[in-house]
Amino acid sequence: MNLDDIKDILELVREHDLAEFEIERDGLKVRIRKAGAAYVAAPVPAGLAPMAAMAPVSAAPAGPAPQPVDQGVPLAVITAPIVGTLYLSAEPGSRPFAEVGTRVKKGQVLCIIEAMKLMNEIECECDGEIAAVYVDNGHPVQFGDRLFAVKVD
Amino acid sequence: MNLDDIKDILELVREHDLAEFEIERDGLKVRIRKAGAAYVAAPVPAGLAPMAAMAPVSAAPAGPAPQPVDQGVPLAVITAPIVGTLYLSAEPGSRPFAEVGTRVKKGQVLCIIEAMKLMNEIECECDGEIAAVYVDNGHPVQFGDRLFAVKVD
Amino acid sequence: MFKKILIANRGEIALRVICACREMGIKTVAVYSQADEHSLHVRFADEDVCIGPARSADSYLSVPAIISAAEITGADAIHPGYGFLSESAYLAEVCEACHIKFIGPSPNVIRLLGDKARARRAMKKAGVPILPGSDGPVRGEEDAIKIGKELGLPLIVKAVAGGGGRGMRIVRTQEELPKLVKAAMREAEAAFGLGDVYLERYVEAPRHIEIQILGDHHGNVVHLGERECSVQRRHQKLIEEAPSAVLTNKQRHKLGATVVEAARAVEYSNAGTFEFLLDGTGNFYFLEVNTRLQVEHPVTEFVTGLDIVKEQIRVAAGERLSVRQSDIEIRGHAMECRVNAEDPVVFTPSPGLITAYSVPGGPGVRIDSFVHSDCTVSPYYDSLIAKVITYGRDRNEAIARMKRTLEMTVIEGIKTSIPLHLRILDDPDFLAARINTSFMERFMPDKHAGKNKLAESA
Amino acid sequence: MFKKILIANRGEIALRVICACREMGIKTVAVYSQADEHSLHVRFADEDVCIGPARSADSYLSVPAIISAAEITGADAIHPGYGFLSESAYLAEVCEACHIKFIGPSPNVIRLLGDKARARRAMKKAGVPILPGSDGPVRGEEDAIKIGKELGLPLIVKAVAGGGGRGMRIVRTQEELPKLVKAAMREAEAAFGLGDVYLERYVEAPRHIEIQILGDHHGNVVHLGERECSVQRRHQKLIEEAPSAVLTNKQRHKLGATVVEAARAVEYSNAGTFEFLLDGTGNFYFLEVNTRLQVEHPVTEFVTGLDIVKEQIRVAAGERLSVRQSDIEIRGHAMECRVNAEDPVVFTPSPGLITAYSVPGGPGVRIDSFVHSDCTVSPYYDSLIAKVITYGRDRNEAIARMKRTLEMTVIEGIKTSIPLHLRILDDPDFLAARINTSFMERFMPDKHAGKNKLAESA
Repeated sequence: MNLDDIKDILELVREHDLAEFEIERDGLKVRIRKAGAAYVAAPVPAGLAPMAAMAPVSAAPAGPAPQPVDQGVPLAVITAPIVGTLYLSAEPGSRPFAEVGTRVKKGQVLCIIEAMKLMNEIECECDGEIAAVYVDNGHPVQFGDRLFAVKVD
Repeated sequence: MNLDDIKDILELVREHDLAEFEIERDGLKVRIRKAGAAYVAAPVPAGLAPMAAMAPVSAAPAGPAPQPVDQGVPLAVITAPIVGTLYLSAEPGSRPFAEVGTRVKKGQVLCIIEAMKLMNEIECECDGEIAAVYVDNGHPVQFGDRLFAVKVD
Repeated sequence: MFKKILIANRGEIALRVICACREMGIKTVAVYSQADEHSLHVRFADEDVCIGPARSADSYLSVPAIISAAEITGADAIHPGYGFLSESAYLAEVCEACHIKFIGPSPNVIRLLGDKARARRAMKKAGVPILPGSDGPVRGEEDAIKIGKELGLPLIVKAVAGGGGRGMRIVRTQEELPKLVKAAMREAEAAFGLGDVYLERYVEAPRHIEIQILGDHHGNVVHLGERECSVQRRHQKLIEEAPSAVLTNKQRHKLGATVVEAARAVEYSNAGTFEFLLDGTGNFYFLEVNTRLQVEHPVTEFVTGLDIVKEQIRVAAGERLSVRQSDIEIRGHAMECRVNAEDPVVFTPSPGLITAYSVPGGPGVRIDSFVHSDCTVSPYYDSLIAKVITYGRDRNEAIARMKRTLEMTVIEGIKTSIPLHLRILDDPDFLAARINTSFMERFMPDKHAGKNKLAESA
Repeated sequence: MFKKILIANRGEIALRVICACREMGIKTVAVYSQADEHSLHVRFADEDVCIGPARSADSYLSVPAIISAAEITGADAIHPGYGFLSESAYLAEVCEACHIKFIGPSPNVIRLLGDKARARRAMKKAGVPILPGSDGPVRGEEDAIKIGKELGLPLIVKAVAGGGGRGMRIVRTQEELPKLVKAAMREAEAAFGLGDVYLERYVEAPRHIEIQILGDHHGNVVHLGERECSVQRRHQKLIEEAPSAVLTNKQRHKLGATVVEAARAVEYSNAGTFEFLLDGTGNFYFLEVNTRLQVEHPVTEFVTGLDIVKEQIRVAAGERLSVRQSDIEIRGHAMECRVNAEDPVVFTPSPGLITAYSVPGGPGVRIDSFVHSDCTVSPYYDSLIAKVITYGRDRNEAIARMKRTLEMTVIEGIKTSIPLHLRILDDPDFLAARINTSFMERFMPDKHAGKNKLAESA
């Protein structure tokens, strides 16, 4: 399931005038609910921006809650591919690779995760603009932890 | 399950004018809800005959199923108040206290249950006619077992 | 050997007996009240009989219902478990009359030992140390002073009709004796309409020590060492262990031998427990005999490797005990926590639906329980839902295992006594085995807990 | 002593190690893959780290992920459990480099004993009985005939690159040897692209016997007696027991002493298991050493009263073993059934949601498991869901308890191997302890089971 799949699903949701759509497979769960859809059965989860549902939901322990983002803009969340210690800049004291508002390209280094004394560069998966930084410099991250949100171009 | 499968499902949802559709199989779960669909909390239990509720429901292991009886006639079920061996007549070979069709009065002896060598007379709880005999002569009965059904006058 | 045993009980002990029967190849009959229709003991018995409604008096306490159930299923023996009819001489007698074996002592022995005064005399005669006392009500002030001098101090004045601490006085000097006897008489008269009181030596902060015995019909009696059950609340044991941390081997053998002699003297057969108070200077005082299996028998099974329920069944069937005294060796240390469905602070019962239930395994853990996920704890019966028993090479290991087992136990939907047990397991006095029957007072919610000091353990 | 141990494993063994750590007052770190987020080992560890996706290679088998998890949590030791990285000399080396204690033997010992040829030579030198063999590939027909004469009959021809029975031939007469060697070579060449074969003495219907040892860093090595694991299917053990019904005390002491000597010779520390084949005439042949905790360690814990995992932790922290050889006493009999989430007839895996789970207690029952009601058995990992271990005064009692425990176990929602275990427990040969590594063939669905006769146990 990638961004294109999600776009296709959203097309279908619009076309068929669905109120809700949910799919769950192999540990991945996507749930879409259109703005304005009445929901009777269960309490409405608070603070869930409609578009947030588009982000691949990580099964890892939740990191910081996603910050509110512009409605209607696709959002990609970059998660930690390995466990280790996270560094936001190349060297202590130097400028961070990326901050909120930084324009990023696919393949651009966003941060470094140190595992077994090896520095692993974590690259951006798409072109866009950093919408959120979920992690602090020098802190440990687990596999699947949210690192960055990127407003996709 | 791929996008085409989802499209097919959505077609079916439209065609059949469904409010909701949900499927779950082998770790895959899909749920669809149409905009404007009302949500009904629980299915209404069907087929509960009004008269059946009149019979004291035994929590003991079910005896023979109650035979069909005339609709609209109150039916009382006499259950075993003690555990023991049941006798349908006062002595071996003599006439049974009650058979199907026997007219009975409240307080009339219907059978005997032997417990600890004591013969306990089991009395009818109402006036009416024996509609069913659920037990065999000389057989053990447990507390709560159905003994007779009586069509109440 | 028996072909089919009816178990006149419910809950974990019914399952415990079913386990023993299955291991011995004996068929089982479960009896149940309407409230227990979906219980595991019904599921795992070979046959089952509904014997009455939820109320115990009409089901588990009904001798006719139980005998009838045995007769219609053709059971050749009845195991009464503990509680309910387990110490009913009447049930044992009816069984005899119906040619059904009662798995327990003879009716005569049950009757003798169930009568406190007769039991006391029998034990005294057999050389068992008993609590010095007035052997009946005192006849007035002068009589009380005379008896008080004979007995020595401290003393306790108790109402013959008493209960709940009323009509009780502790006497610490001979001078205050007449005054306190009179006060107790007045209080007893007011409370029970009967002013009779008796005197007994008062044991300060005693330990509760009990000896497990087994006897067969061939004159063999063995003891399986002691259990210490000093952690109790209103005479309800909460934590039991074996062996006691304070008994020397010499004391153990001496008390064990005394009990075995006394059991022989009354021709005791089957399992039984002789309960004692132990005072601070190493003296034992006989309390009573429980003529049945005890809730806490698993701690003895853990340290001896024996199966007490199987031995009960064997000797009831006329076989000899499978062990001699010299075969019995106490190895390691075992502890039992009784997990009750109750509020761990105010002790109110907490029946209801258990939505999640999971207990860890690992070495040295035994769980005797009848509950499971999606099971309802009935409000009709006692609140015991699980016995968690742990074993260790020594007391510290048994405690460490108990702690981690209770910490890793998940019971959701109802309240349980586990948080209370965990507080006890962290108590420095408990860890140092400085316990007595007043120990639990520090965990009681009411500030009038001091009243319990008056009551000795039963 | 360690302050915090990271457990590089999942499932029941992760919980088992957590239990030991809690009893010792050591903090724990659980690592888990995304598939195990809701597992009990995550719930009951003091800290937890997600180390990767469901695929083992990217999570539980990832040395960088595990070392990183230890570093970010400040763990000072890693317990590898069994399976996964438990016999990884590389992980042990990286631990050394990172100043994290690996709870297991030194990397050198793991490497030495992990190499079949080197291990064989080391054992031979230390006086351990080994299976006579060609000590490398045969160089042709004449060489084969010469070696065959030296080794004696029956022989087995095995492909060096072999596996799954291909390139294997059993030789029962010297005449057929050249023909069968050539056939095996052709088959090996076709199957593996390498025609090299070697010869080994063939043991008919052997028993699988293994000796548990423990060693510390002060030169102390003890053995805890043997386990018999002859009931296996395709080298997967299904039922293990201790002691073996066929070993005499003399054999036990002799083999134990030999193994202890060999372990001392290679400076073995921590827990280990020396596996042997036992032929029909009482000869033992060394198979291999497992340089880790075994799945079946609980049967040894039951009969010795020791906690093997705690000993592992103690000796890894530099402490001495808590027991000497003379302290170790085998009491009673223990048996383990591995309950797998699989079809009991055709052995296909059966992962999925467990809707109901309940296991009985009672004396002599230990359950090591990580499942519970409403828990999902993941398809990503091995199918072991519970180890049911029973103890009895003798083998018959252990078997009777195993039977009633499995009969009274409720697992709904998935299929389990329990029906298969119950069939085995009713088998007259099993009851008479007439078992060997071919025993399970009678329970196999495929009629070509004979092929398995070729493969000795590993």
